[in-house]
Amino acid sequence: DALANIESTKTIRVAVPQDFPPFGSVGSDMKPVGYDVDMANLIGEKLGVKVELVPVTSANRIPYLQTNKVDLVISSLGKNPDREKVIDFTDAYAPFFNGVFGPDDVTAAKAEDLAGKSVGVTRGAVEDLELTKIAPATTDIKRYEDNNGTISAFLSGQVDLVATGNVVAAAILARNPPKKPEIKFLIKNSPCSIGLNKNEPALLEKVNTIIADARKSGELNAIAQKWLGADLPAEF
Amino acid sequence: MMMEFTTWDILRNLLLAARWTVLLSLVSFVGGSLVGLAILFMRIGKNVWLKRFAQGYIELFQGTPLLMQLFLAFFGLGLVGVDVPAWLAAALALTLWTAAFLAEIWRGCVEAIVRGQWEASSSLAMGYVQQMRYVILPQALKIAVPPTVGFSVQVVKGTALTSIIGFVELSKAGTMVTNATFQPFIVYGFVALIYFALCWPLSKSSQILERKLNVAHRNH
Amino acid sequence: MTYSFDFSWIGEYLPVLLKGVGITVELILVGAFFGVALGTLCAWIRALGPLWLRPVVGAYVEMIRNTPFLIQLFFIFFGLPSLGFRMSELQAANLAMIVNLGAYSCEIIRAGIQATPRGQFEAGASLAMSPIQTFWHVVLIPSLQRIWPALSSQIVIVMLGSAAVSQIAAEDLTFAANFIQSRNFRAFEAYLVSTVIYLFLAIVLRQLLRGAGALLFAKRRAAQ
Amino acid sequence: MSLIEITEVRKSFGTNEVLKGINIDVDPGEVIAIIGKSGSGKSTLLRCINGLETIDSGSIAVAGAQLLPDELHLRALRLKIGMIFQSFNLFPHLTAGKNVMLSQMVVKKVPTADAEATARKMLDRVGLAHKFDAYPEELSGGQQQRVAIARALAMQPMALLCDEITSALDPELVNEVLAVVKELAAEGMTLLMVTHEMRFARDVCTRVVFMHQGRVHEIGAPQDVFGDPKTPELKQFLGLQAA
Amino acid sequence: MSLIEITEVRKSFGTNEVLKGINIDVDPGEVIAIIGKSGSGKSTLLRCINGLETIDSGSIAVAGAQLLPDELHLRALRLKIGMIFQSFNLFPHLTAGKNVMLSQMVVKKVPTADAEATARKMLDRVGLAHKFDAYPEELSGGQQQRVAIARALAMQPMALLCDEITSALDPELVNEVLAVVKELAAEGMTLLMVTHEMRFARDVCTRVVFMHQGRVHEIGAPQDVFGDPKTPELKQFLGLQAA
Ligand SMILES: Nc1ncnc2c1ncn2[C@@H]1O[C@H](COP(=O)(O)OP(=O)(O)OP(=O)(O)O)[C@@H](O)[C@H]1O
Ligand SMILES: Nc1ncnc2c1ncn2[C@@H]1O[C@H](COP(=O)(O)OP(=O)(O)OP(=O)(O)O)[C@@H](O)[C@H]1O
Ligand SMILES: [Mg+2]
Ligand SMILES: [Mg+2]
Repeated sequence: DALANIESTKTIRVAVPQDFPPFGSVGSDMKPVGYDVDMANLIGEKLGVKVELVPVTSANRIPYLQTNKVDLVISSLGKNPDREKVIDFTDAYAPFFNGVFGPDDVTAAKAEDLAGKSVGVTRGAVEDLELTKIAPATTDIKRYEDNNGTISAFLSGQVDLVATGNVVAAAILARNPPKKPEIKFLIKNSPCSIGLNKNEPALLEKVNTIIADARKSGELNAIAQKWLGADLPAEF
Repeated sequence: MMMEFTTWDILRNLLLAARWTVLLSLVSFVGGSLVGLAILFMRIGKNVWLKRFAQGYIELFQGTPLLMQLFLAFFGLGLVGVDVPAWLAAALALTLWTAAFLAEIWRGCVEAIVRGQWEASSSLAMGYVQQMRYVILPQALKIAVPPTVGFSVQVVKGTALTSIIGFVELSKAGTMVTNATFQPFIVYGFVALIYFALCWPLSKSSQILERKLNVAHRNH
Repeated sequence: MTYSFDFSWIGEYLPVLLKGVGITVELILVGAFFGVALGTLCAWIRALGPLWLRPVVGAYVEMIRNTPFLIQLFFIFFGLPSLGFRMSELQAANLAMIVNLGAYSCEIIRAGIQATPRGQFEAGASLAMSPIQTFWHVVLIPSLQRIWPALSSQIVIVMLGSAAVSQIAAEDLTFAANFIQSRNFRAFEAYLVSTVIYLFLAIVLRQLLRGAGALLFAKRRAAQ
Repeated sequence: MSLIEITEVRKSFGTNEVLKGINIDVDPGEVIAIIGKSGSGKSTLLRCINGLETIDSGSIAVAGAQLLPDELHLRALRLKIGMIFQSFNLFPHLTAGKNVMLSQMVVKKVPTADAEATARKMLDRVGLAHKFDAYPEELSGGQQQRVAIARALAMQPMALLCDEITSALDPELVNEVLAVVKELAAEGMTLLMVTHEMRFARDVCTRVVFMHQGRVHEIGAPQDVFGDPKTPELKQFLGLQAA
Repeated sequence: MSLIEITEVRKSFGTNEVLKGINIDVDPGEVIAIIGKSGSGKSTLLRCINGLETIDSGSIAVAGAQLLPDELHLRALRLKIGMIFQSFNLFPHLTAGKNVMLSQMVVKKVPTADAEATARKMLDRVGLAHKFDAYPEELSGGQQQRVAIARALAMQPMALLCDEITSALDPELVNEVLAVVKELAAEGMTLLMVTHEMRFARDVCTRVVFMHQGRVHEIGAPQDVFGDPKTPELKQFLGLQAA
């Protein structure tokens, strides 16, 4: 039982991203920072245990969980039925404000307009799952390893458009690049969940309670404000 | 919310991470040499089963991506309940991988020793182990130095793949910093430079050793 | 802990896997052919070519051999467009592999050329062949024959290294594995399957290269 | 007019002056043997004539044309003069036939069919018509050397330079190569050969050049050189040879 | 009693039968020259005696003990019989002295000091005491071959097999090696040597074996074999050699 284990060792091990700002990246001291990191700390605090952050990539985050090297994966995971067969998901802990961005001269007001265009996206991220569902068949979705690949592909003109978080796009815009990622349309807001191993009802229940409490108390909203620059949406 | 990194921050973090690159390289090279020697003996020995094993081993480790080997060493072992720490898994996988290549390189060197040396030592009543120990290996090791040093460059670059099991070595640090700064050219430029600074001396010394050896040979 | 392996997804993702295998195979075939061609050209320059070009090629070889493939790939895919050379991820992957193998095979082939007995060059010259004709008709084939095993190994190494191209969204075998596990979180199964396929490809490639060598150098023995 | 005019040729390797002013004129159809001790500069002289070494001073002219050290002139020269080496230097990856065809096709752009016809003729001339498809490693040393001769002849040179072409052969095989050379001489080919086969030099050659320490020490008809050596060096050299 | 008894020995490489039933008995102190054309099986015979090749049928006995192809018997045999090769096969990474010391120390477990003393004695015997610390590449071919002899002698063998030990040497160096062998013969060492030095065979050997196509074609005292060859093959062989 993972929860008992956490309580007895007084530590919770959490997988967090370090290549996916604003959810997880590193500070100039190479320590992880971001929405997911704050979330992990919040959970640790509520559980009254020490938090051990394990930086992961999209390729190894689930194996970390499955081999019991971490207790939770807080890595802006989106749910889908296949994934739910392998791990359990908590309630949503973060909204995902993401959209399709592109330069001025490309018009794309809705998903159908992506037909025949190339769109860069980070492989396995929520926007990848969503975009794959809604984009027309002729859309050329290019899936890069991490956020940087996606952004670089856009900036170097390898793709017409990118699908990414709006904070990321804003940060890029702030640098005033030759190619400006301006919002075209928002992808359906698909919230992120925390992942944990199957058959851990106690832990699942506990984390869900913490999330619900944090929503009510406004702590979650504070994190959203800090990292996403916006309040949690109403349905949260 | 983007982190502010100065150029110095970037370089400093990369150099700090490069320590792991160096350490992992050293570990895998030393470990790989020892295991490689063992594989070499099986490969050139007389026992058919050991020979097959060594062949299969070499085929397996030279025929699959190092990335997958690392993945399976770390998570695969975890899956069967052996909880190895990341450094051990990295050292293990890199060692086994290095060993496969070194064993092959060295086999070539042993086979380069002319048959006359085997025959002369046979006719002096030496046994197989004695021939190896006193006649063949001393000569083979000498010609093995340049290609071995040359291969160490591959080991240094191979350590980059340990990021799959959570190592923040030079390449991984580069990706992490890039994802925080979105300045791929500066970051990867530095990464390339640091790799070059690590590898080039090795390549160069391998070339120089090779040249020396050839000269020595020609003087015969 | 008990983990139950589940390969039932293979049917659903078979097209992705097959496409991945196809692209990996295409990458290695194109990469090997043009890479060895580039390597041959560079080897000629370094061993026999114009003096002023030799350091240029030398710098290229040292640069490539002493930096990771992934970084080379990034510079080609993300960097070259800023100089006006835009290419698709597949073209970039191909180019990166050619450039990479070109540098390695240059050094290997050069060793083969330098092991050519001087008499072969002199025989060519005394038959009024130009140095280039002598190189092409007389020196090259036996040189390749001398270093064929080393070259074959390097080609297999480059094939396995091609996994990195998945990072620039080229949909090779590793991309397929990553894509699959990103959808269904079956990372072990996906990586296992791709590892086995890589092993299979490596074995087949080695055999093919051996066969090509036997065909190319049939009944002919390199001098020395 | 002389076919090959060698005038005051000098050649040094570093500080080692190997040719110290060589003068020889070779008329068309002459068969000249060059003899001398090891290191006396025989090979170097032949290699200079064929442009494999550049000379330091003096001049070499073939059929009236000066030997100049640029690529174009060299190739023109080598079309006129063939060379055969002690170590055969056949191309190991080509059959005997292809060895003979290659330079015709590559240098003279002769069509394949014609090159093949010539190759068959030349191989026939050296008694190896049946070895057209054999690879060098399948041939004995004597056969390989005869292929090398056929290969040089296929370029229809005005003269042939032969550098100890039988030295690498087992005694039984020497004669088959010398027989071919003898026939060439009889047909009027101009030949300049470094050789240790004194009997052959005496029987076949029109003139013999004795080189000593980078100089032409004696030169003359075989009967004079062998029968009445003037200098003590030649006497000693011939004495050594007889031993 | 014979020291080496070779009885009906046969050996094939694939389908090529190289030894077709060889019978030779060698008495202690005999010096036997094996002569014959290239490919007649001389080297193969020596290599079989020393166990470097396994025989297909027949038997070889040394000092009464059968040669059996297992590691233990082979090593025991090789303690009794030394072998010297055409290509010297010195260990290039060891000095002359260490070359001679190595097998004593490794095989016979002789202490270093004793091995060194023996090595010095043996090198002295072949006239190379002063080259104890020289590496093979610093020695001339003749000197290398003499070190090889010293190395074999240091194992105190009952007999020595020599396979064309002077063929790789320049003519001037042949004599210094043959002088050593002659001395060994005079001291009573049993010697089996493949050689092309007919004069040496005639002067030094007790018996001469002429091999032809895998058989002992003639065998006898040197004066008989050389002075009165019985078979046309031997006559031809000797005739060729004289040419
Ligand atoms: N490429 C070279 N570089 C330096 N010295 C050379 C070179 N080629 C020849 N020599 C020197 O020139 C001298 C003459 O050499 P050459 O080969 O012409 O002699 P040779 O008369 O042909 O002797 P041999 O009968 O042994 O073939 C020798 O002292 C040799 O060492
Ligand atoms: N390892 C081998 N494998 C196959 N054939 C061999 C081998 N060694 C020798 N032979 C063949 O055996 C025959 C006899 O060879 P061997 O070396 O005994 O002759 P030899 O009398 O010593 O000749 P030489 O005077 O040239 O040394 C030759 O036809 C040779 O090709
Ligand atoms: Mg010469
Ligand atoms: Mg022999």
